[in-house]
Amino acid sequence: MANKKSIDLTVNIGKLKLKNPVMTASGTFGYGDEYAEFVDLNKLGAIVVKGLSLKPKEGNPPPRIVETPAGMLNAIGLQNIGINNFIKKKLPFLRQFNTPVIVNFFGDSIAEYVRAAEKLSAADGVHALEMNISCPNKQAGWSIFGTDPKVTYKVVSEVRKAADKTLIVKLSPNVTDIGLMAKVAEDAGADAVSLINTLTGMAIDIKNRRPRLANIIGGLSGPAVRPVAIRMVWQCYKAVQIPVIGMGGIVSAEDAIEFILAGASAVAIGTANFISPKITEDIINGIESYMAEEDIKSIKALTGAVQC
Amino acid sequence: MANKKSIDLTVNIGKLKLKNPVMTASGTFGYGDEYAEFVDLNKLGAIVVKGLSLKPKEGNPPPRIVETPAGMLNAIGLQNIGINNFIKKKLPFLRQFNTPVIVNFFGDSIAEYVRAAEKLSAADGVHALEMNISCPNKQAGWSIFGTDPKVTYKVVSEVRKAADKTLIVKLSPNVTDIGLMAKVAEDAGADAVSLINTLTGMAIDIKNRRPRLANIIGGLSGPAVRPVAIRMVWQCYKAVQIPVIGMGGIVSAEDAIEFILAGASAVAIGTANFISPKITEDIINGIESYMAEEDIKSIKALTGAVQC
Amino acid sequence: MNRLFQASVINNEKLVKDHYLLTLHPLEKIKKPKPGNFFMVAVNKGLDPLLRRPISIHRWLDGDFQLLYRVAGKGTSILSRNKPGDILEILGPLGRGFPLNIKSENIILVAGGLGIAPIFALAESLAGKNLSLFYGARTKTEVLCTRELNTIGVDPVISTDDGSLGGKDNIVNVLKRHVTRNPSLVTDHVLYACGPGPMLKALSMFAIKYKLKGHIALEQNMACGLGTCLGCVVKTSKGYKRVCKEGPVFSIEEIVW
Amino acid sequence: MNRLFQASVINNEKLVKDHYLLTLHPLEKIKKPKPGNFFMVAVNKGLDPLLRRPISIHRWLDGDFQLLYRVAGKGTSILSRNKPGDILEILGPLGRGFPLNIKSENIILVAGGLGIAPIFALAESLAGKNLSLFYGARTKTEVLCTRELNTIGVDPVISTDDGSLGGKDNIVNVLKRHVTRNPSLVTDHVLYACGPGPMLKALSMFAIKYKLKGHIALEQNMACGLGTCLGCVVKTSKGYKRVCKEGPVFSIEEIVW
Ligand SMILES: Cc1cc2nc3c(=O)[nH]c(=O)nc-3n(C[C@H](O)[C@H](O)[C@H](O)COP(=O)(O)OP(=O)(O)OC[C@H]3O[C@@H](n4cnc5c(N)ncnc54)[C@H](O)[C@@H]3O)c2cc1C
Ligand SMILES: Cc1cc2nc3c(=O)[nH]c(=O)nc-3n(C[C@H](O)[C@H](O)[C@H](O)COP(=O)(O)OP(=O)(O)OC[C@H]3O[C@@H](n4cnc5c(N)ncnc54)[C@H](O)[C@@H]3O)c2cc1C
Ligand SMILES: Cc1cc2nc3c(=O)[nH]c(=O)nc-3n(C[C@H](O)[C@H](O)[C@H](O)COP(=O)(O)O)c2cc1C
Ligand SMILES: Cc1cc2nc3c(=O)[nH]c(=O)nc-3n(C[C@H](O)[C@H](O)[C@H](O)COP(=O)(O)O)c2cc1C
Ligand code: FES
Ligand code: FES
Repeated sequence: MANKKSIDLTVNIGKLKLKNPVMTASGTFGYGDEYAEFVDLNKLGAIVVKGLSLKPKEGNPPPRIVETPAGMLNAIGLQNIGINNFIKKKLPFLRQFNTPVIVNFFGDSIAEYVRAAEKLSAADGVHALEMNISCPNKQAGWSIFGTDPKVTYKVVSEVRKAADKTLIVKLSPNVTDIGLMAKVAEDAGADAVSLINTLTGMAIDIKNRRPRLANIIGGLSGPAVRPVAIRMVWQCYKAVQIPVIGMGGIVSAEDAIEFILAGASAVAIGTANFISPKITEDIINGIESYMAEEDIKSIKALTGAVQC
Repeated sequence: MANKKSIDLTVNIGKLKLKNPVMTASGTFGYGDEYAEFVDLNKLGAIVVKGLSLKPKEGNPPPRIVETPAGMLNAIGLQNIGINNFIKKKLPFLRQFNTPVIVNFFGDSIAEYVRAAEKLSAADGVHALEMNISCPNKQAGWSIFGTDPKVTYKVVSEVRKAADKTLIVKLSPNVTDIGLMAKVAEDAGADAVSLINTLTGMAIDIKNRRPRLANIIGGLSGPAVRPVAIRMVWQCYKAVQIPVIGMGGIVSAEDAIEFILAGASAVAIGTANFISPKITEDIINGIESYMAEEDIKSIKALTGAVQC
Repeated sequence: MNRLFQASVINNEKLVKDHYLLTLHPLEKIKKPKPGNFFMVAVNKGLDPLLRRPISIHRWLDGDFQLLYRVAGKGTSILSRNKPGDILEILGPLGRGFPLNIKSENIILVAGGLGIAPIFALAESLAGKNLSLFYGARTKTEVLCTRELNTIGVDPVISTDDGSLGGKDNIVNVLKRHVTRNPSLVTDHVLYACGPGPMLKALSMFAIKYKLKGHIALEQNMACGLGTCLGCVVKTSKGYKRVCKEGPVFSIEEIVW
Repeated sequence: MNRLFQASVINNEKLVKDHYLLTLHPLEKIKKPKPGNFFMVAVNKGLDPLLRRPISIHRWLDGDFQLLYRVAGKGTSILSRNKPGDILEILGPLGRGFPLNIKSENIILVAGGLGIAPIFALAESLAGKNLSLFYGARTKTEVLCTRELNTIGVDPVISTDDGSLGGKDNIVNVLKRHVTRNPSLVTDHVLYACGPGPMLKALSMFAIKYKLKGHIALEQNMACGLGTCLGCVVKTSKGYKRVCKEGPVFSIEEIVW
């Protein structure tokens, strides 16, 4: 059994060096402040904040969430305080910790993506950008930035030019060939890809015969989606050279290790934060214990180590 | 409250008239015989048998199944006794019941699909065909019949020419645009589409660092996938004029009604048969009770009745 | 004082069909909840149901506390099977409670169904003031806590949907009739209410008409309970606000129905 | 006689850490199981875990019956929390049991760990014949049923992985040594075994070498238990066979390891 002290949990994502592979998933950890009471934010690999846009967004009408078997649907509608407010009101708090802050962002058009990336690149205390491409592209007649490879290539390469910080592209799982989408992001200059974002789903209340979400459809997350997420991480790991950040239904250290074995260099914890607000720290400790027991010196050795 | 006697549960799928909308999902009800002990087969809307090919198939090595949160992965590998053996050994038993028998089938090439459809069209006691297009297409370099619209159009239209019986095309959910795939099937001559087949997934044993399935990847089914299935049924209902048969995670009458409201004319029960072998009958009774309580005369009135 | 704590079940008493009173003993010191605060209770360790269930503080017993709940579905049904000695993992107290620091001595309380759970806590905190409680329920047996209310000197006006106790009417109409007959009932009064959405809406319309100030406790589907998922919003005159964080108690005039 | 039935828990006794003996009373008449048959037990009504758990018949008590199980994960852990009076929904008996109608009077039984569960049932059915039981376990405390075995006149040769009872060796090696010293031990003998895969494999190699005929009970992940999902196959000389239907008992020579 390895001495816990000698275990190397660090991982590299682009120019970032994380002290361990456990990050928070965007939209499930707010802007970090609410969780400081439950988790030592200094212990986290990285904090990924709620998706931001240039202007504040109101989001969708309620109901916005509904529970499903071993999962949940959400249709928050990307409600956020806007990049400027984030920089002014939330970033100072986050700068106190020596944990990288990764800002998830999105736009309605390529121009908006680029402007957002520029602003965030200039902001002190933002360590990396994660671009959420699961948004409708208003210009191209509501095709989705994340499902049409040509549009994906274009928006990622434009953002790449505008952003000198580490750029992570967050992939939508609602596609036929996820490996292709990862390759497109890599070719367009991404430093890493992260996945999965939510699977599109729907639920209907049979009493009033209406959708359970005001927005009709929403995004499925939680343990229910884990097998799909693991499969996609494995496919992306084989398709690209850049690091893959895995997420989708992680609720334990064992789940996190499953993603790492499938090919993830780092993992993100989403819905599980709602189950237990201190779960991220528990998972970090659990990974360390697993490595001690299995006598693994460096977490990097586990990435993609599944034997097929 | 409506009198149960006056409730009309019949639905039409192509030339078929079913006495109620509840069918079995292929691969989860064997060839019907094992369940006769638990369910009155005469009560079912239709029996859909395990997927058949021209020649018997051995299937994948074990382990072939693994449980996941509110779901399961399977990689049976389409093991089956072959169409000839089915006609000789299993069909005589099924002919005793006045319940339509729908044969699920597949091939490795378009020619095989067509030959299989011809054979089944000629078989007395086979009432409809369900073609499973979630199989790799060996000719076109392992693209999948069910994910490339052009290939889908070609294989469905060829089968259509060869089959005069009601033809159902079973769609794969592992695509970017399920509505498009349904439309392609309709244009190629399908009488109905059924969905969803399983979502591709994977699970890894972190102790031995191997995939939990010998086949590495498998198909996810069960309640976990239901929100995705409901969304896809709703999308297909809007995309095509032909009936949609909905399935994916139904374990109760409430779930079945959710699918019908989303746009399904009929539903199929899969993984739930493993939870309880008499669940199909329970679900039929439950639908009837719901209709009596809600004073709905005909189940047809519920199809697509969700108010968005 | 951690807001994520374990508590052992002292008692999980079935009061009447589907209605339970759960008495809990926290295994560590917790923050004293205010009336209107709630807890997110993990009903089991598995993944079905996945999320915690929000339940209001019903009664604070000097460190121990009580929740009053109705079996509404899967989660509360599992909760109802807890036995003395079982351990629950709980997050809370959460949210913004009813404002207690008010000048008015005359308080109207309105509770619909399980809305009595937090309203009782509030009544206990405001004991000493002039409290008029209007309490509606579906049927006689579901009128709860009447003995405890009497103990703190509150004698509720009751109505039931089936007329088995009190008038056969909804409680908002009852209040309206009282006020129509005697408008001074509402001058210099403050209103507090909790109950089903339609009741709160009707009550709010009424209160606005009579320029009656007050606060209502709302419900919404919740995931985190901490303000991070943005799942539990309601529409207010200042945009969407989170029931778990800015609420569950809102002033009557700010809600956009 | 329905093979889908409810049974009430008479007792769910913890024998030793993680090992339980569950005594059940079917609420309707069920088919009498044969040694080697199994039941698919629904451990709860929720969706997590989703599937039933296969457990072998351990003992038939004139209508009531017993299951002997080890807490291996989530499902068996939930099962272990059942109390007298709780109701379980069960499917079975299922599968093909051990062939009992055999000419030989000399039987070698081999049990590894929880393999004793069905092997005990078998020993009880074959009582009267000349039974030699080789029984391996991880440690002394996990050697179960010794009193009951003595009652039916079986005096097992025991070995444990840690040497805390019997020899410190795996039980197949123990059997091998017995036979090497005294080859007549296996002439005209029939072998029956149940236990972990690696043990059964080693035992099968040995049996084939010594031309010892016999049967082994296998395990495999299962979904339906009825032969329909084709999930539980093992490789045999005649292709894949289903553990739940053609098995769980197979003749030693047909399995392809
Ligand atoms: C701040 C707050 C305080 C509450 N206090 C109490 C209380 O003191 N006592 C009490 O009995 N109940 C209270 N509730 C309601 C309680 O949370 C729900 O009844 C419970 O979550 C239902 O869970 P379930 O699994 O039993 O039912 P489910 O199967 O989840 O649902 C059953 C029905 O309840 C509805 N429902 C589900 N979750 C919620 C929710 N979070 N809020 C409202 N409706 C929901 C569903 O839409 C469905 O119609 C409170 C809710 C909130 C938001
Ligand atoms: C025909 C048959 C008879 C059995 N009889 C008994 C018995 O009498 N007593 C007893 O204690 N156990 C018996 N088992 C094994 C028992 O079914 C498993 O231990 C149980 O299903 C584990 O469920 P779990 O949820 O507790 O563990 P899980 O969390 O599901 O799994 C824990 C571990 O057990 C393995 N496992 C899961 N399911 C099975 C399975 N179906 N078969 C084998 N391994 C599995 C998993 O891969 C994992 O390594 C039998 C299995 C079969 C197939
Ligand atoms: C309530 C909620 C809000 C989310 N908001 C965002 C977001 O703003 N940007 C984004 O890229 N992903 C968002 N996600 C997706 C998560 O970051 C994550 O990709 C997904 O939930 C899968 O992980 P999980 O199963 O661990 O939750 C959100 C998810 C949830 C549940
Ligand atoms: C064990 C198993 C075997 C299956 N075999 C087939 C098959 O042969 N052909 C087919 O079209 N679908 C097959 N399916 C898919 C089901 O018919 C169904 O589409 C899917 O499982 C979703 O429904 P469910 O969640 O109710 O199981 C199989 C599913 C399972 C679980
Ligand atoms: S429940 Fe998550 S913000 Fe309120
Ligand atoms: S468990 Fe389904 S065939 Fe054996």
